[in-house]
Amino acid sequence: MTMIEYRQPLDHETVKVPIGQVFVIPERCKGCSFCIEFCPQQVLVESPSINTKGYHFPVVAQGKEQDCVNCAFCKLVCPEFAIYTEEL
Amino acid sequence: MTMIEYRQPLDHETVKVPIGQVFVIPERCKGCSFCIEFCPQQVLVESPSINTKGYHFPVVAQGKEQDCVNCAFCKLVCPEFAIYTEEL
Amino acid sequence: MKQEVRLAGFGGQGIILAGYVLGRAAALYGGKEAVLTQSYGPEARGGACAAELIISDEPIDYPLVTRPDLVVCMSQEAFNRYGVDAADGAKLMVDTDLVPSAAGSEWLSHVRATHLAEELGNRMSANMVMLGFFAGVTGVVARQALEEAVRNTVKPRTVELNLKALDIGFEEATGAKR
Amino acid sequence: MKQEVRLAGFGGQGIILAGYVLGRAAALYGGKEAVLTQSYGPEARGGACAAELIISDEPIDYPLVTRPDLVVCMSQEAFNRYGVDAADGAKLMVDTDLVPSAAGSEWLSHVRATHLAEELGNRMSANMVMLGFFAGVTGVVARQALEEAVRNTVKPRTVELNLKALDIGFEEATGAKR
Amino acid sequence: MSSEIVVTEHPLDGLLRADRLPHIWCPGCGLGSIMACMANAMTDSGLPTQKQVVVSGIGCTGRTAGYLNVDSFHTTHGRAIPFAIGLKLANPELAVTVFSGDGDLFAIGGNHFLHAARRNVDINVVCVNNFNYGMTGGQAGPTTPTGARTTTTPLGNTEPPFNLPYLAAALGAVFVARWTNLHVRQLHRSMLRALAKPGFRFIEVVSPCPVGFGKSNDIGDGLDEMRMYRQECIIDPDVDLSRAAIDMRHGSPIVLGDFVDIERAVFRPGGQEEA
Amino acid sequence: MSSEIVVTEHPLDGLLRADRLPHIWCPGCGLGSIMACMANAMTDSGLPTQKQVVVSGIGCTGRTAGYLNVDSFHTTHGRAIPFAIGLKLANPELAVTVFSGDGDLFAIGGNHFLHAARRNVDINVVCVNNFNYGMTGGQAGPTTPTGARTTTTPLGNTEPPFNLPYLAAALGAVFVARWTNLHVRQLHRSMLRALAKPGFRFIEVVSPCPVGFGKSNDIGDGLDEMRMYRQECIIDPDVDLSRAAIDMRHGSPIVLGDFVDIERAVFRPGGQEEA
Amino acid sequence: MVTLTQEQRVLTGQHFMNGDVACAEGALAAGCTLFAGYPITPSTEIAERLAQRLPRLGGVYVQMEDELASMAAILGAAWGGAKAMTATSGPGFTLMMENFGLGVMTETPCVIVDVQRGGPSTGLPTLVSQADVMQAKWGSHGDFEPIAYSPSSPQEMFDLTIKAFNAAQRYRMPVFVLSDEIVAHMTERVTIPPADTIEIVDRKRPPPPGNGWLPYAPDDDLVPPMPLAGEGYRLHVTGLTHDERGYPAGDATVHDRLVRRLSRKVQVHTPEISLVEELYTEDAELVVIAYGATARSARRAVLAARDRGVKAGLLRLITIWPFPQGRVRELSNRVKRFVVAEMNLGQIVREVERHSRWPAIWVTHAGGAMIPPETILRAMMESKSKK
Amino acid sequence: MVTLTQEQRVLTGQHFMNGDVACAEGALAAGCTLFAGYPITPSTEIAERLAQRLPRLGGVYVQMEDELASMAAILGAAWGGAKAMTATSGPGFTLMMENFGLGVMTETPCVIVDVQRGGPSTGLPTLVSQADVMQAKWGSHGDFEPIAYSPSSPQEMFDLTIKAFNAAQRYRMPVFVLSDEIVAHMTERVTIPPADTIEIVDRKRPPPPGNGWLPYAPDDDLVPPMPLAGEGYRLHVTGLTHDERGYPAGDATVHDRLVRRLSRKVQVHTPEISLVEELYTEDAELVVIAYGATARSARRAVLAARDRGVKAGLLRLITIWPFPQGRVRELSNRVKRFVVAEMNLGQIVREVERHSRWPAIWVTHAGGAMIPPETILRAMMESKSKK
Ligand SMILES: Cc1ncc(C[n+]2csc(CCOP(=O)(O)OP(=O)(O)O)c2C)c(N)n1
Ligand SMILES: Cc1ncc(C[n+]2csc(CCOP(=O)(O)OP(=O)(O)O)c2C)c(N)n1
Ligand code: SF4
Ligand code: SF4
Ligand code: SF4
Ligand code: SF4
Repeated sequence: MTMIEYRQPLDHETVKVPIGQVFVIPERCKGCSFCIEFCPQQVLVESPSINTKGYHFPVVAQGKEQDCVNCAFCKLVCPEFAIYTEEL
Repeated sequence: MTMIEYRQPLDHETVKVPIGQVFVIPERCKGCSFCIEFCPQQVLVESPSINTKGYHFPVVAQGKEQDCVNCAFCKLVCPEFAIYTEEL
Repeated sequence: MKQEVRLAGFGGQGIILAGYVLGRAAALYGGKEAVLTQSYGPEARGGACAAELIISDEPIDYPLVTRPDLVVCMSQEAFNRYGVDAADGAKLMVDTDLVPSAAGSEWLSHVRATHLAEELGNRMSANMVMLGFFAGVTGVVARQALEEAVRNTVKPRTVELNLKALDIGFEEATGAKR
Repeated sequence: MKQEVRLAGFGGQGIILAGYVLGRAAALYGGKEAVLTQSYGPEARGGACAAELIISDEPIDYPLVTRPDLVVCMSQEAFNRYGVDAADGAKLMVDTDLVPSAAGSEWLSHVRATHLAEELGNRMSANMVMLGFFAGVTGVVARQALEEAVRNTVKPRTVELNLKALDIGFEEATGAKR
Repeated sequence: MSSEIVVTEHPLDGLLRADRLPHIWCPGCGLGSIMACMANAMTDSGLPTQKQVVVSGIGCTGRTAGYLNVDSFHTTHGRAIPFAIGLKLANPELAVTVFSGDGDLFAIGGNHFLHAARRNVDINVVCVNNFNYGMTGGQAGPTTPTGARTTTTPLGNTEPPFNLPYLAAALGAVFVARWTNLHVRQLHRSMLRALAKPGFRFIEVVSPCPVGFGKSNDIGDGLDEMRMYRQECIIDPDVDLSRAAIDMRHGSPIVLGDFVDIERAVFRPGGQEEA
Repeated sequence: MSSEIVVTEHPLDGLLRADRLPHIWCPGCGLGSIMACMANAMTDSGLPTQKQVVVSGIGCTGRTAGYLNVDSFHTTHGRAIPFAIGLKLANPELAVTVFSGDGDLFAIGGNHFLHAARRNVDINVVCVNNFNYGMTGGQAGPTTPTGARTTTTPLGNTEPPFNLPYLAAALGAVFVARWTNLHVRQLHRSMLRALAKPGFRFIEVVSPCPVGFGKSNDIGDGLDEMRMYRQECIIDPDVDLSRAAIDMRHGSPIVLGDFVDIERAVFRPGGQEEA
Repeated sequence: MVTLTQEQRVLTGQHFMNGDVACAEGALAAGCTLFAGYPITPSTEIAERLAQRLPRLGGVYVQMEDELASMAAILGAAWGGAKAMTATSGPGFTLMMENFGLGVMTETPCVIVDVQRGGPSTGLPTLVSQADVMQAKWGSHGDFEPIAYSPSSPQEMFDLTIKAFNAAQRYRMPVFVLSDEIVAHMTERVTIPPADTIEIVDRKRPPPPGNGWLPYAPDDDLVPPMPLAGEGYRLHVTGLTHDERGYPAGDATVHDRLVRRLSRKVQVHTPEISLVEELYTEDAELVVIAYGATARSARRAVLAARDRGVKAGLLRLITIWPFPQGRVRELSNRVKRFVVAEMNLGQIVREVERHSRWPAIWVTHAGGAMIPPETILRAMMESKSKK
Repeated sequence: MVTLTQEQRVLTGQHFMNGDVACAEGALAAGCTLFAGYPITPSTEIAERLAQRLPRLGGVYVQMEDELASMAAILGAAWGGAKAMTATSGPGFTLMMENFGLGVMTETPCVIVDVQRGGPSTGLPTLVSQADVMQAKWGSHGDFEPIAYSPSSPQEMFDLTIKAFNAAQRYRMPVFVLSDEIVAHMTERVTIPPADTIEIVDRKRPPPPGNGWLPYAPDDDLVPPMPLAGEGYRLHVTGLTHDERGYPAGDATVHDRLVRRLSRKVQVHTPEISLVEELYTEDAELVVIAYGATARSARRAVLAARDRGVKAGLLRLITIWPFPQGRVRELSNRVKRFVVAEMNLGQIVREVERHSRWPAIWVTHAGGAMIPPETILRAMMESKSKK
């Protein structure tokens, strides 16, 4: 099994990691779930509602509001430029 | 320096080698001298006369009438299909 | 008698297959002339998609649908685009659950094709439910012709499922709002 | 006044260069119009080769030589092929040593161009010997024009040699059999 | 600190022709991810945006030129490389990236790749390998793995595919890498390295085409194919490249890495002396 | 026993279109020697002459098809390989040899070589490398050694040439060799080996073009270039092919040999089951 | 030599098929044994169909690396004994032109299907045009006289593909089927007749090898019989100008004779090759000339004009090349006006004008959509009123 | 951006040069900075000359792997700011046609020289023809309106190459020089004027980036100004049908508008572009129309006919495309007959016939040798006597 690389300090288990804010552009999303599946912190879930095209875009899961480490993986992997994060 | 390969018995110094007869088609010759230069026995020389195109074709050198070993190198190297040998 | 039909939805719903079955039914088993055209092009990928048919008793020259008489919408997007055809006098049929904005409209025919297909155990059969419904409502082709077309079109192991879905659609048509 | 010239020999003799110098002399320094054409094609490789010129006081339309007035042969093959031009009234010049079959013929001009070039120390100058001879015999272009053309055509370090060869040819022409 | 914030603009929009979004690519297609990496790398490279040029051929991947908001050229099928060479030779200040599909670059365009790599022309080539011709509907191409089904190999492909990194390396490319659209972080870094080097640079990016290759081979959607990458890929920059061909029959791994990073005299046109 | 006997026919005349001799090739050109080896190999191969086919592209080498008295096809520039593939697939009984120039096969025709080798199509390819485009008068091509002068590289070629045996081997050719027109004995044997094998076979034959490459590079006539081969060539079948590029600048040797002889599944068209 | 199993080769019966698939079935019905191609919209379904069908019949489907290779491969295949075919569209058609020329020069039978889409360049890859019509006549360097069929329906995609194979064999040359995106992608009823009722033409075969037979010496019909590789003829086949032995001959006279014969072998057979369909031309004063998909609009327009009392007629070109100049000349003596409708900026209308006595009415559109019947009708009515 | 040193760029003075070399010098005089090509007889000397000259001037000579690449490279180069050129002959010309189409669609200025030789296919590689004339108009899929110059002498190879560069810049398109083997290989006096007397046209430049300027919005002359890569315009250039922003638009209306404009931008400028030379046409009853090398034979024939008391004239086409239809129409109202002489089986004669009121006399030959003046004269005299 391959290593997908996330940007993490080597000692990320002990050191405080940056906290990220997730931004979403729902209308751009085509519901591929890449961001949801591959978020290292499993921060994202499908929205209950759909966008006008009928896709479930990503939202931050309940209880995970503090879990985004701003690794920006979702920003890179999203094929639709529909999600990104910023350091808080 | 490379090895050009001639067909010779490994023990050709001691064993009787086949003796070849040289055949020439003078009108085909364009005088490149490949056969003359690379004949392993140095059997050939330029003819004194020229063919209609003005080229000196190969002839067997005086005193070399018995030296052709029928290796057929001249037959393969002649670009003009102007020379070959046969075993006597 | 000539009728122009437009089946619209999105990629993956089997819209083109439904159009093909309808055309085949008309042309090979229904004693009619039929021509099927469809949207092509990269812009159509995964997005809107439509099958268009002309079904006629006479040979068909110009093959493109210009003013559809019968329109089926299996997505909101399709309805947004083709709902206006009704203004031109077209009869509209929609999959109720997929076209929320048409909910409750009296001037068109509703069927919960996808829902019924799910009940049948295969969401992918919604196209056949819709086709049965369409045929039942419009009578454009005979039921047997459609069944024959299904039998000769889909993979053998899915024939039964598809015929069942067709049935369900026809049954719905009996009680459908006109 | 219009003259058609054919220079013929084999590849490597500098026939084309001679033709070029002649044409250039006429067109740039001799106050004439001139056009040069030549044989191309794989069949010409290493074999027969010809430069053909039209030199005229008037603008030249059709550029190809059809009935040469002046023919130079620098090989037996060329002579075999173009000797017949004489029948059409062409004046012929041959390199004596290269055209054995023409030896002793009174009706053409002989010059031992290659031999003279060898005496000069460079066999490759036979073309210029021949050109000098040709110009001396025919007067088609002025000597100065030819010299000017040589100076502006060949590599600087070979100018002298080529001019010398030209000279020798001119001198030969004075005593040449007509 | 909070749940997601809904917005309408994306930080990369400046490098995109945002007015053309959504792009035409299918849901689950990997092309968008790879373009995102490219856009990030272009931004992060420090090269002036004005001097960065993207050239594409024809295909789904070829549409990239139409979405990146730099001078971009969408040429003919297979000819992106020679077009890019013309651009670069006419204006050596330009940083030229060819971004195109495996079919475009290696089926119809193979010869230009061959010669550009041999010459070590100063261009950067990103090739998205989705194992088939996506744009025309999923036919086999020269990267289709042996045994795979496509619309033109209904009984399974009988041909062996190119081993692209090996080929590029054998031809003398100065930078050679392979990643997937799942390995976006590494890909982004690999692109940065490529952008920073002179000479002929080559990055293969394996990517799902769910409506073509995925569908024909029962892989499922794009997400499923990416799960497969997670399963099957290994990172080994030191692999013997002759063994890095992609063969899906035997469950052999897809080897990833930045494989080659060498220096070699960059092409300058015939007769021009080095500056 | 005697001096030479003057005759008017040659034992190979049956395999030649003798009515077309002399051929158009220049005095000192190596093409005739190589064709002689080919004619000998075809005769000695034991393959029925009637089933042997030669396909050439355009160039001096390409004229070979016109001199060999077998079914022979002189196609368009660069397209000998795909034409040959069509022939072979339509009639698998034919033994098809492509005989063409380095420019034909690797400049304009490079892509077809690439794909035919990858697929392991069952054809035999003989490429005469004279380091330039002979037919058009000695321009540089993709095999012209770095530094060499030609009519289009008056200041010396700035490009590195292809290393043909390495390329062929990297693409999976099952038989790969390099000889010169001086090594006629080995070449003849190499051709025999190639003719006896199925799959994609490749022989590069280095050969003088005295009026083109020879003249521009002050090598002299054909004989002089062959003397150079005698001087500069070494036979090393086990050489690391990545180091077998021909580089005339550094007096490095030209490595010769039968380099590759392997087995690999031969191409059968898509979907056809193995017989 | 590759041959096909007969079972399932001809799918006798009625089908609801699109034009591309019908074309593929027509090829099989004509005896096509080898397809070499490269995918391109909107012709790809031809390749896909044959990729499914040919291997199962023992034939060869081979996908080449590009269109240059595809065209070269079918020429090679033809000499290996195959009935060979390729299919493409605009950009690929352009790339095939060089080896098409080799096919002309070497008299190699094969079939090239071009499904026209919007050009120039990549243009409109998924949308219709008819703008490659002149290219079929002039797209390769040098002079030649092509044969090109123009189907108006899936049924004709089937029928005319068979005719194209037969013409290729009969006249020994590459033959075009010039289709368009509309006809290729529309689905209609296609009737496939029993195999034994389908006329199949095979190439003329030469006498057995060895009697001084000249491979490029034409018979009275100007077509030489065709030997195959591997039969012992020791052929030489070259794209260079060649004499009757097939040997290169760098000579103006040989060249002129050869190139003229290659054109004349089509010209003299124009009466057999040329196909048109006429509607109401007997008494027409206004004749619409159209072909391919546009002919379907034209038909509707003509019928509508008749409804309006206009003496309109339709001349539908089924073969575009050789252009049916005789018929156009005849009609031009009788009718008052030609209206030429085509999805390009005016191509066949130029031929019409050359062979008629007055300028024609041009109804043109660069492509992307069919010309609606109304547009043609309007042009007809306007020309009437101007009269 | 690559620029040339001015010293030695224009070899002002008198020269004795062949047509190919004169063409190369014309290119340099016109400001050519980049040549990309692939050798082919009989155009190779153009490449060879530029391989010698360009690098020494700081320009770029690049030999590509084939003609496909050569054509693509000069398009790229043009967007990089080069005045770019390639040169080829028949088979290579055919291979360039696909990317020529891209040049048309993207409005990319560049020059393509085709030195015509005998075709089809490899034909007669070293001998003359004029059989690519229609190919220049129809050789790429889709509709377009080319510009093609036809030189009759080395001097014109120089002069018209300059004009071709200028037209390419002015109308933003690939422009052809259609030469032939005779003119390319014959050596004559060529006069090169002082650099500052040579008119050089540069492409129209757009306003600075950033003000919503639309890269494919044409000016009144139907030609859009041309930005370059690297200037900050963030251009998108595509061979797909595109709108005025340059963005793909898969739409029939956009397509028709675009393709028509691309043709019309040439058509409306035909008066400026079109060049003919006339001899004795004022009172001629019989006019010979010819171009390129054949015009030299025609001139001789016309002079000979005048000697015989025939009121003959010559219309020499210096631009073949756009075809000077206006002038032909005018003449056709006055003269009794056109004799069209060309080294092909009848190409431009078809255009002549379309624009004149009666069939022309065809004097044709497939190529390999010039048409002798006598042949043209005979045709003239016969047409007189038949009259
Ligand atoms: C000359 C030519 N031939 C064929 C095509 C059709 N065509 C368009 S894209 C494509 C292949 C695309 O495959 P790839 O390059 O792998 O890109 P993808 O769509 O998979 O991203 C083909 C064959 C074309 N446009 N031009
Ligand atoms: C499409 C095309 N482009 C260019 C040419 C011109 N041409 C003929 S042979 C040749 C190259 C020959 O070189 P090579 O293949 O090395 O063979 P050689 O003559 O050296 O034996 C070229 C460029 C052509 N015939 N066709
Ligand atoms: S990766 Fe992008 S397109 Fe995919 S689900 Fe997430 S936001 Fe939507
Ligand atoms: S090798 Fe042949 S051509 Fe050369 S000199 Fe000997 S006989 Fe003559
Ligand atoms: S067809 Fe394949 S490659 Fe193309 S956009 Fe869709 S998923 Fe992506
Ligand atoms: S040009 Fe060169 S390759 Fe051609 S025949 Fe002459 S020596 Fe041989």
